[in-house]
Amino acid sequence: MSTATTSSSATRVGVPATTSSRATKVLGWLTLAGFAVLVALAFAWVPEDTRITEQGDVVGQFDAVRLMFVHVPSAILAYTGFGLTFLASLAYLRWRTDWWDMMAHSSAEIGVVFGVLTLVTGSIWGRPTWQTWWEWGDVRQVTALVMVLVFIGYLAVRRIPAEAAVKARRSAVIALVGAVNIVIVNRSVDWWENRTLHQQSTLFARKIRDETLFTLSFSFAVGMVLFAWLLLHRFRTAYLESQIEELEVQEALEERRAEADGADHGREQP
Amino acid sequence: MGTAVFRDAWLIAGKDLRVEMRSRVGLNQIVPFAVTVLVLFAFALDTDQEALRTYAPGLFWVTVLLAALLAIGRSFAVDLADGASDRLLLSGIDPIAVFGGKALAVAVQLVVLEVLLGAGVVLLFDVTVHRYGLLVCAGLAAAAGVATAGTLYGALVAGLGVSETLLPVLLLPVVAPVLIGATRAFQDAFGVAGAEGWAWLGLLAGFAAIYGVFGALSYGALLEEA
Amino acid sequence: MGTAVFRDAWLIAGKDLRVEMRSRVGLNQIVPFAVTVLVLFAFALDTDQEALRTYAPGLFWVTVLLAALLAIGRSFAVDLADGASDRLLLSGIDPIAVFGGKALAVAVQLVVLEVLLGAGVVLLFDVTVHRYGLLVCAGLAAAAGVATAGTLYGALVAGLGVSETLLPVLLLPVVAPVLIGATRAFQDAFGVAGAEGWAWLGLLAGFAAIYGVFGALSYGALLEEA
Amino acid sequence: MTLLGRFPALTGVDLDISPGETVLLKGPNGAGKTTLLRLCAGLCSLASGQGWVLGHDLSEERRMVRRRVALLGHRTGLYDDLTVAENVGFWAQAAGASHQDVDEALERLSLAGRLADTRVGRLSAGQRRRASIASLVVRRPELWLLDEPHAGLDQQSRDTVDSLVRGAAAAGATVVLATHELERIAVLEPRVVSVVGGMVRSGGGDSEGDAPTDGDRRVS
Amino acid sequence: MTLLGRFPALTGVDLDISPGETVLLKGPNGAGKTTLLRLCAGLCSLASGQGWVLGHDLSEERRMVRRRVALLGHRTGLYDDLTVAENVGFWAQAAGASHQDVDEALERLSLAGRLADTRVGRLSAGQRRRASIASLVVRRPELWLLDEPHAGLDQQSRDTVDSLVRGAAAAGATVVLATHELERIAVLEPRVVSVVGGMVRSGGGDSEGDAPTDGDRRVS
Ligand code: HEM
Ligand SMILES: Nc1ncnc2c1ncn2[C@@H]1O[C@H](COP(=O)(O)OP(=O)(O)OP(=O)(O)O)[C@@H](O)[C@H]1O
Ligand SMILES: Nc1ncnc2c1ncn2[C@@H]1O[C@H](COP(=O)(O)OP(=O)(O)OP(=O)(O)O)[C@@H](O)[C@H]1O
Ligand SMILES: [Mg+2]
Ligand SMILES: [Mg+2]
Repeated sequence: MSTATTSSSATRVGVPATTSSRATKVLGWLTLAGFAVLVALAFAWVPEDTRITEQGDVVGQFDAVRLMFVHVPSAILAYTGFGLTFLASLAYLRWRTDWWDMMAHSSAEIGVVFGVLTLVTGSIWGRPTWQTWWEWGDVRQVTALVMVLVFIGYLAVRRIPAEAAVKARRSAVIALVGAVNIVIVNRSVDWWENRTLHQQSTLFARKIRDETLFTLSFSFAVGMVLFAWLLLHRFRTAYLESQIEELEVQEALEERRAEADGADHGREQP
Repeated sequence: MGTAVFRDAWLIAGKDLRVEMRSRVGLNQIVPFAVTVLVLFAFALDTDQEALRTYAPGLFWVTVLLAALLAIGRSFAVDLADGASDRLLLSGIDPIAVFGGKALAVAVQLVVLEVLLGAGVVLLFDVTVHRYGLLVCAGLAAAAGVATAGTLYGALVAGLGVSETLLPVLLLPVVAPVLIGATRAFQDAFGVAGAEGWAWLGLLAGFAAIYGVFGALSYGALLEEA
Repeated sequence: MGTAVFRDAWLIAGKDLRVEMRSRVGLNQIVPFAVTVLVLFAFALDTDQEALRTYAPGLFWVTVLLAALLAIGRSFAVDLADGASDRLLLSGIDPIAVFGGKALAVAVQLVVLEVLLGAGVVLLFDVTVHRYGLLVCAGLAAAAGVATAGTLYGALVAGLGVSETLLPVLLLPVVAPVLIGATRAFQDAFGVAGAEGWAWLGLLAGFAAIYGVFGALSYGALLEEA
Repeated sequence: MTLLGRFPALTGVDLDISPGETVLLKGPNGAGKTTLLRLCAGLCSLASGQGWVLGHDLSEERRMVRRRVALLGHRTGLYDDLTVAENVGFWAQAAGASHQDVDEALERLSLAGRLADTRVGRLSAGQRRRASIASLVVRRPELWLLDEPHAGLDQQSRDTVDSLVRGAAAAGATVVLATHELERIAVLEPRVVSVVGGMVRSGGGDSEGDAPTDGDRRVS
Repeated sequence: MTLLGRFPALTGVDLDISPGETVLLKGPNGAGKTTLLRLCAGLCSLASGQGWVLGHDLSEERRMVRRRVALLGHRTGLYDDLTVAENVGFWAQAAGASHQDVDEALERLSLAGRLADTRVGRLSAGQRRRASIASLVVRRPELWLLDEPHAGLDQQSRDTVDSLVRGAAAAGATVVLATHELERIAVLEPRVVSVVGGMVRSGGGDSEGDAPTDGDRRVS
């Protein structure tokens, strides 16, 4: 993580050079433990997906169904990240504090990571089940891709070396528009029922087995802990970065003041 | 404020269009660019006449979007070139008027482009128009949608130093609904697929309305530099 | 003159690439732009998976060309922004070196783009690669062709005030052979059509060679402004 | 403090400008004169500290400031493809000025006749700068912010600028002006303020400048 | 005659510059000073008439002229995204100069230290202009063409430019310089040439300028 690169300059000036704290350690271990349990549940407890048709053929997704426990929580976490970005951007536009700006930035980055993970796991899953890595006819896949692209664009704006306030304000507006995608992606399967291979809301319609449902719910819980853990770290990284920036500004300020004094004493002003 | 906003929007639109008329970028370059892109598509699709006819609406709109990127980029580049954008900020003109004026100028250019390019598509791709009303309405609504969203995003990236390349990245995903809606509406109008043209037109109009309102409201905040 | 030309070409290419690295336009914007265009095509082609697979090579190359326009435009915009182009004229650097250096820098950017975008096409359009050698050679030859022709035309329009829109009009028809050749070569490499890939590769290499030589020879005359 | 990127362009400002006053900013390159002028115009923001211009808080009411000032910056704010008359006319209309104002301004800056119908992109450096000044004159602002107004101008135009500044001051407008050509401006007997390394010091002998007499015209 | 578009920017030129001479071009805005300097640099062409610079025919051998001159124009010729040191370094390498030349030039224009590592896009107007001068100094040209070299510079940098011109002249280089700040340059005792409405007249008392003594240094 970027903590490593920032630590040297941070310690130099006495800011805690780490993004971890007791809370993050607890969250970290919880994530690890939860993940271990999840793997166990997913592979040992949840049966593979098979159904026997009336003709007696065995159909289903077999082992591939276990991808669900990564794919679905990733999607939810991507929503969470972008949703949080939306809220934080609104808050930024209202109160104009760096805190909200950093929150928006941090959660968008995490959102993109999980968005990409959703796309990747979806593709991998699609290979055995739909016989294709990518299906343009599937609205959810496509809208999910658009959503991720919008936020990649958002991050591109954030990376431009421009005045902090300008950048914060402009990216906040982009996030407001971009967050509309969450709704579109979520509702896409229902709006365009006939244009999708993708699962519609199976989860709460109780169309799946109890073991699967439990494991899936468990994976959500693990995902949320993971999200909180990442967000804490990412936010603190952003905070440390801003501190370093602040210190750089202070340093530059001193240099600049020295420039002023030097000119006063040294140089003859006409 | 009422009439002053309209007067100022008109002033801005007039200025933008006049600059475009003088530099003749639109007529001399964006249109040929668009036609060339269409021809490239014909090559890329392996000059399969049947495929071309089927995909004509989609290719038409992709081309319009790409040309729109150029028009929007120029609209802001002209202001930024020598600090006129700063002066607009200092002019006391209501940001809503600036937004409206710039969007109007872009929309006018897009409509002209659509007409010329539409003629090109009809000739090159050998399509026949079945429903003129739908065609015209969809063309206008899509132009309005692209112009409003484009002006909003143009302002978002203006002055960030790398706007000519940043604009496409941000704008294209956002106007994807326009692309889809307009393509479907045109498919219906051309009779190449039985899409529900008027329903898609509704989408286009809604898009333009939403971005018009959102753009007008947020433009002030955007322009409030630094 | 021998080594001096190479040294100077290297100097120019290094400068151009360094400016690009600093502004990060390539990585942060042109690549996402290209990916977005690919997605747009998918929409435009009505999300017909079979058609997409067939047309993947063509769409890939159309996208590369559009992204190349941005890269070339920027390469010259950077020089023109504050009169560095005049100073290049006065520097005494052999025009051949300027041409070579700028073309090299563009080619490097294009190759990076092709690699990233190629990965995108393979994944998104679900194609499989049959002949890697052909793919790599065609990619390199096409990049060289687009870069040489692009640099020549970039210089042609540079400083005419409206280059960002003029360049596409002039360049796209010229590089149509690259589009066709590279598309066919890729179709062969992807196994979607039985084109004679290596023959088309010959076309690409020939194109690059011709424009390389022609560009190098005529660049001096082009630069000799006014 | 005003940051440009991460650079503290202005570090400490203690300036107090009474209405109708003519203030001369002097200081070496990079001192922060341009930034200070942009700050006064409401185009830069204060990262810390506070300031008022024409009675408006620079942190809160920048929009109010903006419409009352005219800023002649390093860039001219003109459209290359429009003629001088069109450019000046556009900015005049934007400010609600009349056609007659436009003609007067063009006359004043010796831009009437052939030059008025020349595209700005084809002007020489000095002519262009004059056109920029003309497009500001039509605004009749309350606060003039002039960044090196003489740069690139010939002798006659320099005199025009001087008389313009004198006229504005006589009409009660406030003028803040940054220049390296101090001699030139001496005849106007301005209050001299020096900017060095981002620090602004009221100098030039009138020490009463240090005691803010009029709270709402203070920039800090 | 030199046309810019369809505008005859230079209509009649009769100028004769001996090597090592310092020539001051003066004249109102739009007279054609910039165009004349660009013509001497080989960046404009002669529609009619003929001219020689440093022994080269301006109609035929502009390429030969170009590599022997350094032109400081209204634009700076620098890359915004590169630092001052990188910019000066690039132009130095292009001219075959050494690292040491770069350091010297930066030192000379007070650009060493923090400023050397600042991107040019972030400089103030005067700093930028100084960087531009530094990138020309490394070339050690035979003919200096300076278009308003003092514009935007502070007092110290103006002195630097003056000493630079003096140094170049002393080293045998030719200097042609256009400026509106005539007083500034008076100490250098240049030959004054006035340009008005595209006509160039050798003035300033030395009437021998009218009789071309040295055919191959004539610009017409
Ligand atoms: C790249 C391809 C894919 C993408 C981008 C994608 C995207 C998504 C997204 C965004 C969600 C969250 C939906 C919501 O609740 O709003 C989701 C849920 C889900 N996906 Fe995918 N998916 C892909 C492929 C697949 C495949 C191949 C399968 C299995 C055959 C699959 C099965 C599911 C299931 C079962 C859910 C939970 C459904 C629900 O209850 O809403 N997905 N997917
Ligand atoms: N965009 C920017 N980013 C970072 N620093 C900047 C930027 N613009 C200017 N600076 C720095 O801010 C300082 C003040 O610049 P400013 O333009 O206000 O100076 P100035 O007094 O007007 O100088 P000059 O007389 O050269 O015009 C300079 O040191 C400059 O390097
Ligand atoms: N691109 C152009 N097209 C047409 N006319 C031009 C162009 N550039 C300059 N001119 C005209 O040529 C004339 C000479 O311009 P030039 O820039 O040489 O003047 P100058 O003496 O340098 O003036 P200044 O002191 O203002 O810099 C001016 O009248 C100007 O209007
Ligand atoms: Mg300044
Ligand atoms: Mg000039």
